[in-house]
Amino acid sequence: MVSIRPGPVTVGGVALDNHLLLAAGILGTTASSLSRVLLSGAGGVVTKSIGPHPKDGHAGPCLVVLEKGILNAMGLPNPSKEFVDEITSLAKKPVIVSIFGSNPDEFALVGSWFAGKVAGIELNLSCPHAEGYGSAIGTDPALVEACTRAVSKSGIATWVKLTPNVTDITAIGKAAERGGARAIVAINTIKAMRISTGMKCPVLGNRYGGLSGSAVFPIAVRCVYELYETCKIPIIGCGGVATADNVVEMMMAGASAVEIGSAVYHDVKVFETIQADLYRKDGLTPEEIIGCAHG
Amino acid sequence: MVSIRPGPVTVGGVALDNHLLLAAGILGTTASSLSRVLLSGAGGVVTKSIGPHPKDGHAGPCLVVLEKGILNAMGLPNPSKEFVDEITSLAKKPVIVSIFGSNPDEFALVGSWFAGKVAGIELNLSCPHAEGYGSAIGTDPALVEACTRAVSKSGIATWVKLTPNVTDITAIGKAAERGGARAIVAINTIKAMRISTGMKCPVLGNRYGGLSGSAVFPIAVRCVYELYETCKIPIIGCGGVATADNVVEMMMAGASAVEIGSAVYHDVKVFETIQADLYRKDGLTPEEIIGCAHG
Amino acid sequence: MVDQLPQTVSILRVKKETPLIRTYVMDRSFVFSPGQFVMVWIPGTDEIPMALSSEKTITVQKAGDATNTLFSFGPGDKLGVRGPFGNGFTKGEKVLAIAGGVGAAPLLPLAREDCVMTLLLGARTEAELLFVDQLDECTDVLIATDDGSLGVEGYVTALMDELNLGAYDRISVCGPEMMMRAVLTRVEEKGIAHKTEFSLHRYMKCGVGICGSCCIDPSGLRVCRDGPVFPGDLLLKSEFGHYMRDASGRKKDI
Amino acid sequence: MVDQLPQTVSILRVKKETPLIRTYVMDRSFVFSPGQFVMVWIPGTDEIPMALSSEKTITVQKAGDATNTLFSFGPGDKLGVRGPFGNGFTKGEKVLAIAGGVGAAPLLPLAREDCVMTLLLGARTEAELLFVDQLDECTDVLIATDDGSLGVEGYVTALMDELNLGAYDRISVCGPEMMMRAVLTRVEEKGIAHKTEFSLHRYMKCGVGICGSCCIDPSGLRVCRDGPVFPGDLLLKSEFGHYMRDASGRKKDI
Ligand SMILES: Cc1cc2nc3c(=O)[nH]c(=O)nc-3n(C[C@H](O)[C@H](O)[C@H](O)COP(=O)(O)OP(=O)(O)OC[C@H]3O[C@@H](n4cnc5c(N)ncnc54)[C@H](O)[C@@H]3O)c2cc1C
Ligand SMILES: Cc1cc2nc3c(=O)[nH]c(=O)nc-3n(C[C@H](O)[C@H](O)[C@H](O)COP(=O)(O)OP(=O)(O)OC[C@H]3O[C@@H](n4cnc5c(N)ncnc54)[C@H](O)[C@@H]3O)c2cc1C
Ligand SMILES: Cc1cc2nc3c(=O)[nH]c(=O)nc-3n(C[C@H](O)[C@H](O)[C@H](O)COP(=O)(O)O)c2cc1C
Ligand SMILES: Cc1cc2nc3c(=O)[nH]c(=O)nc-3n(C[C@H](O)[C@H](O)[C@H](O)COP(=O)(O)O)c2cc1C
Ligand code: FES
Ligand code: FES
Repeated sequence: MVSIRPGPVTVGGVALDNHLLLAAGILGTTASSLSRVLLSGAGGVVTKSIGPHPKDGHAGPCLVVLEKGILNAMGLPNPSKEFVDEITSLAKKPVIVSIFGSNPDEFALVGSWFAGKVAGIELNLSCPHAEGYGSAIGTDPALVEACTRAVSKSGIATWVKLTPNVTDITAIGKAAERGGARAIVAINTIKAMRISTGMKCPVLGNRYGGLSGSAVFPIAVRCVYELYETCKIPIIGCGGVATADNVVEMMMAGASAVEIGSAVYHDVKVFETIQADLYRKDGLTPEEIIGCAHG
Repeated sequence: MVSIRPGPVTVGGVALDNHLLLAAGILGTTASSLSRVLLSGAGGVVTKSIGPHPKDGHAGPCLVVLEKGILNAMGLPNPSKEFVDEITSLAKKPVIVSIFGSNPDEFALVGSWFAGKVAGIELNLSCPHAEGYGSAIGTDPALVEACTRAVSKSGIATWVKLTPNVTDITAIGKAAERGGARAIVAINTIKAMRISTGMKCPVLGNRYGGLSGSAVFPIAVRCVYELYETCKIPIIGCGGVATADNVVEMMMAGASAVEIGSAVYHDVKVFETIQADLYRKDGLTPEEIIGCAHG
Repeated sequence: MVDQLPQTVSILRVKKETPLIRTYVMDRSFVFSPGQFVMVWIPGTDEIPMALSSEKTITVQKAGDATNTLFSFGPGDKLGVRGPFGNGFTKGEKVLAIAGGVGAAPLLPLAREDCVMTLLLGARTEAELLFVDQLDECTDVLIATDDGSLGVEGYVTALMDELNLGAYDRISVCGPEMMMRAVLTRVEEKGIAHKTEFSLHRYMKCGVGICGSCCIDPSGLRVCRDGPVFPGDLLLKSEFGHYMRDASGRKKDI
Repeated sequence: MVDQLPQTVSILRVKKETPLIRTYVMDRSFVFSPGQFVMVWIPGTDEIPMALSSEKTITVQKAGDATNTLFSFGPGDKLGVRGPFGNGFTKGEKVLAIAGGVGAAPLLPLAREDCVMTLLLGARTEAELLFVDQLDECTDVLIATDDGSLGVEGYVTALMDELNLGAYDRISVCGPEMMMRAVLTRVEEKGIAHKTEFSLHRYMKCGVGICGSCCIDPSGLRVCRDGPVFPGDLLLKSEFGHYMRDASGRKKDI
C-alpha cells in the first residue's frame, strides 16, 4: 500500500491536522459532536450546512442505509444564526462552516455571521434535494460564480462544493474558480430514489434524495480527475471514501485532501482507523501523490 | 413480495416474452450467445451496439468488477454491417439491435441495415466513454431529436437509450419523444473511474469508463421516476436490476419493462431466476404496478 | 449486509391502553433487546422512533402530528419499520426498573425477561398507568400517581426512598425527562449513579448514527446509536434534564 | 466480495525458455487450478489473458503488441493481474496430456500435481520445445517436432497412435487450434471424445463472462467463464478448428 509521510497540511487557505476532513451534514449539528470527531482523528471538520433561516428539514424517512451506500434527504435542517454561538467553543479548531442560501445575498449574509470565527467556509451549491437551494443553484455556472464571489470577497477562505448532477462538472468548477474559491470540494450526493415495493411509494419523505457512500466512489474519483485537468485551485475529494487506499486513490486523481461522511456509519472512529493505515514516516510526500495518475 | 400476473407483453412496439430484456453490450456480440440468453428466460434481447464501421474497442483493461458494480470502457467494439448476417438466425425472435453513429445520417444508415430484420432498434445515445459517439451526442436535446427522427421515420420501432450524465434527463427524454421514439430506455452507465494505486494510473485503458450494477440502481430508479412524470411514451428501466423485487421497484417508478446487464456476472441464468420469483397467477396486473409509486 | 429499506408491516390489532396510549400489534416479529427502538414510518406523515414493547408491538403515546395520524390507523393499515436500533438495557441479575408514563413500554419486555425484581410505575393518574396487569404478571410492581388515585401519592422517586437500593445490581429507568432527572439526582446523592441507566428521548432523523440530530452535550454521543440507554454517571454533567434540541438543531428547555 | 481491481505485481525474474517464449516470475502467488488464467495488464498497452504456468509465473509467447511490450519488461517492472479466472482442467487419476508450443504452459502445473502419466510435447523444432526439463522431472514425456530435430518427426497426433489411449481416464490438450482440432478428430474416430478436454484460446476483453467477446458457436458458451477448458464432445460440432472472432466480433478463419 502507498502511504504518506506525515507533515503539516494546508489546503485552500485552511491549516488542517491531516488530510482527512469530516464531510458536511454528518454529525455536524452540535459543537460537541464535531469536537468528538476532531478528537477521534479528523484533520478538520465541516459543519452541517447553515442557512439564512432555521429549517426543520423534510418529513421522514430522511435516510436509509443501503447495501453499499446511504440515501438521504434531510432537507437542510439547521439552526441558522444560533449556530454562531454553538461553535464558539471550537474557535481555534480546523472548523469549516458549510453554508447555503438561495441567492448571492443570502450567501453573503450567512457567510458574514461566521467571518473571523471559523477557519473557512464551504458553499453548499450541491445538495440535490432541497428546492431552491443547493444544486438548484449549483448547476448554473453564472450563479455559482456570483454566490462564490459574494462570500470570497470578504477575504475568508472559501471552498465551493459541487454537485455531480451536471453534464459537465468542470464548467461548474471553473465558475467557482472565477468567483474566487480557494478550493473545490467534489462531490456532493447523487440524485437518487428508492421505492418501497411494500408501500408502493418512494421511501424518502421528500421522494428524491442523494446517494453517498461506497457506491459513488468511482463517480467521485472521476469528477476529481476531471476537475484536476481543468482547474488550478486545490480539490478536496469527497464521496465514498472509506479506507486509506481510497484516500490515496482520491489524491492520485488530484485531491489535496478528502472529506469523509457515510463511512462514519460503519465506524465512528473511521478517522483514527484511516490515519493509522495512511501515514508512515517513510511514506511518499503528498506532492508525489497528488494528481500523479495524470499524464 | 409483489408479484406479476403473467401475460402477453408489448412495449414500445415490440412484443416480448416477458418483462425482462438483456441489456445492450452484455453477451450481445454473437447470435449464439443471444440465443443462449433467450433460452435461459429473457423476454427479449438487445444486441451489442453496432456502428457504421467495424471497431476493435479500447485497449484493455476494459472492465473491472467492483464490490457493488462493474466499471467498463469497452469502446463500442462491433463488427458493423457483418452483424446483419450474424443475426439472421434470430429473425423471428424478440431481438432489438442497438446502434450508434456520430450524426443523424450514420444512425439512419446503420438503422436501415436492420429494417425489417429485427423487432426493434435501440439508439445508443448514452455510452459515456466513446469519443464522438454515445453521450457525446446524447447530452444535446436537438441532436437526440434529430438522430431519433432519422431512424424512426423508417417506421421501425425505435427506442432511445439515455445517459444519466446530464443535468436534466427529462429534457433528453422529451427530445427523444419529439423525434418519434416509441420507448425510452434509462439508463446507460454513469461516467466513472478507478485508479490503481499500485500502478499510479487509471485502471481502464480508456481512463474513463461507465459504472453499472447494483451501485447505480437508486440513480436509475430516480431517472425512471423523473421520466415517467414528464414523458408519455413507455420507459424501459435499466441499471442495477438484479432481483424480482428490483424489477417491481423499477416498474412502480414507471418502467413498462426492464433491461438487465451486470447481474449476468453473478448469475448467467438471472433471467430464469428472476422470472421464477416475479410471476404468479394471482399476482397484480402490470397496469396496477407500472407507475403506481407516483402521486 | 443488505439494503435496510423499511420493512412493510401490517397492523393486526390496536389495543387502547390508556386514554392517550395505544399498542399496535404488527404482523411481523423483530429480534431485539429490551430498550432497542425502531424507526416507524407513517406513510405520508413522518418517521418517528418507538421502543419495541414486545417483539411485535409498539406502544404509542399521542404527542403530535405523526402519532395523531397513527391513532387514526387500524387493522390492515401499513407501517414501514427500520431497525431495531440502539443498544438496549444492560442485563442484570437483580434489576430495579423505574417507569414513568409511556416509559413503561421498553421496560415491559425487560420485566418479561425475568431479571426485574421490582418495578416502580408512575403516571399522573390511575387511568394513565401503563401495563399494570402485564407487569404484575412478571414482577413486583409498586405504584405512584401524582393525584394519589392509585398507589402512593406523588412521584416515583418517593417510592425509591422506601426501598433498599443496595439490594439491586442495576437500576433501569425510562420516563419523562424531568422524572428521570429527579431519579438521577436521588441516586447521585446515594452514590450509586454508576449502577443506573436511563433511556433517553431525543429528536431523531436518521436513527443510525450519521446525521447528528440526536447528539447530546458535552460528550457528543449519539442517542440513536451509542444509546438510547446511557449510564447515569455519564449523564451527570450533561444536558440531560436541562435542554434538548428540536428538528432544526436549536436548543429548547426540557 | 471486494473490488476486483488488478493487483499490482512486480516482475522478479525473466527466464528465456525458447527464442519466442519467456517465463515471468512475479512477486506474488496466486491460488489456482491448472488451466486457469489471469488477465495481465501491461500498462499503457493492453490487457491479455495468460495461463498461470505456476502459482507465481506466466509463460508468454511473443505474438503481437502486448506481448512485444512485455518482452521489453524486466525485473522491477510492474504488471496488473486480475484473476485467476475460468475453470481449469478436470483432475483425473491417469491423465494423458498433449501440449503444442506455448500450450505446455497450463499443462506444466497439471503435470506437477502428479496425475499426468504421459505427456506428449510438440513444437516446430527442438529449440521451440517448452519446459522439456521441468516436465521430464514429473512425468513421462514423449516428443514430436515438425522437423524431427528431437523425438518423432511430425505432429503430436503421430505420438498418440503409439499409445494405448484406453489406459487413460482423461486426455487434456492445449496447443495451437489446428493441432487441437487434429487431436479431436483422432479421438472422435476412436470414440473417446467424451474423455478429452481442450483449453481454448479466444479473444477476450472482460475475462469474467459479461462482455460476450469470447463466446463460441453454436453453444454461446463463454471461453473465459464457462471455459477455457471444454470437453471434446461439446466441441465436435462447433466453430472449434474452423473460425474465431477478432476484437470487433468479426469471424476470421483459424
Ligand atoms: C429512542 C426513543 C424511543 C421512543 N419510544 C417511544 C415509545 O415507545 N412510545 C412513545 O409513545 N413514544 C416514544 N418515543 C417518543 C416519540 O418518538 C415521540 O413522541 C414522537 O416522535 C412524536 O412525534 P409526533 O409527530 O407525533 O409529535 P411532534 O409533533 O413531532 O412532537 C411532539 C413531541 O415529540 C417530540 N418528538 C417529535 N419527533 C421526535 C423524534 N423524531 N424523536 C424524538 N422526539 C420527537 C418533540 O420534540 C415534541 O416534544 C421515543 C423516542 C425515542 C427517541
Ligand atoms: C485462456 C487463455 C490463456 C492463454 N494463455 C497463454 C499463455 O499461457 N501464454 C501465451 O503466450 N499466450 C496465451 N494466450 C494467448 C495470448 O492471450 C495472446 O497471445 C495475446 O493476447 C496476444 O496479444 P498481443 O497484443 O501480443 O498480440 P495481438 O497483436 O493482439 O495478436 C496476436 C494474436 O493473438 C491473438 N490475441 C490477441 N489478443 C487476444 C486476447 N485478448 N485473447 C486471446 N487472443 C488474443 C490475436 O487474435 C492474434 O492472433 C492465452 C489466451 C487465452 C484466451
Ligand atoms: C445524512 C447526510 C447529510 C448530509 N448533509 C449535507 C449538508 O448539509 N451539506 C452538504 O454540503 N452535504 C451534505 N451531505 C453530503 C456529504 O457531505 C457528502 O458530500 C456525501 O455524503 C458524499 O460523501 P460520503 O460518501 O463520504 O458520504 C450529507 C450527506 C449525508 C449522508
Ligand atoms: C460490459 C458492458 C458493455 C456495455 N455495452 C453497451 C453497449 O454497447 N451499448 C449500450 O447502449 N450500453 C452498453 N452497456 C450499458 C448497459 O447496457 C446498461 O445500460 C448498463 O450496464 C446498466 O445496466 P446494468 O446495471 O443492469 O448493467 C454496457 C455495459 C457493460 C457493463
Ligand atoms: S438520529 Fe441521526 S445521528 Fe442519531
Ligand atoms: S471475455 Fe468477456 S465474456 Fe469472455
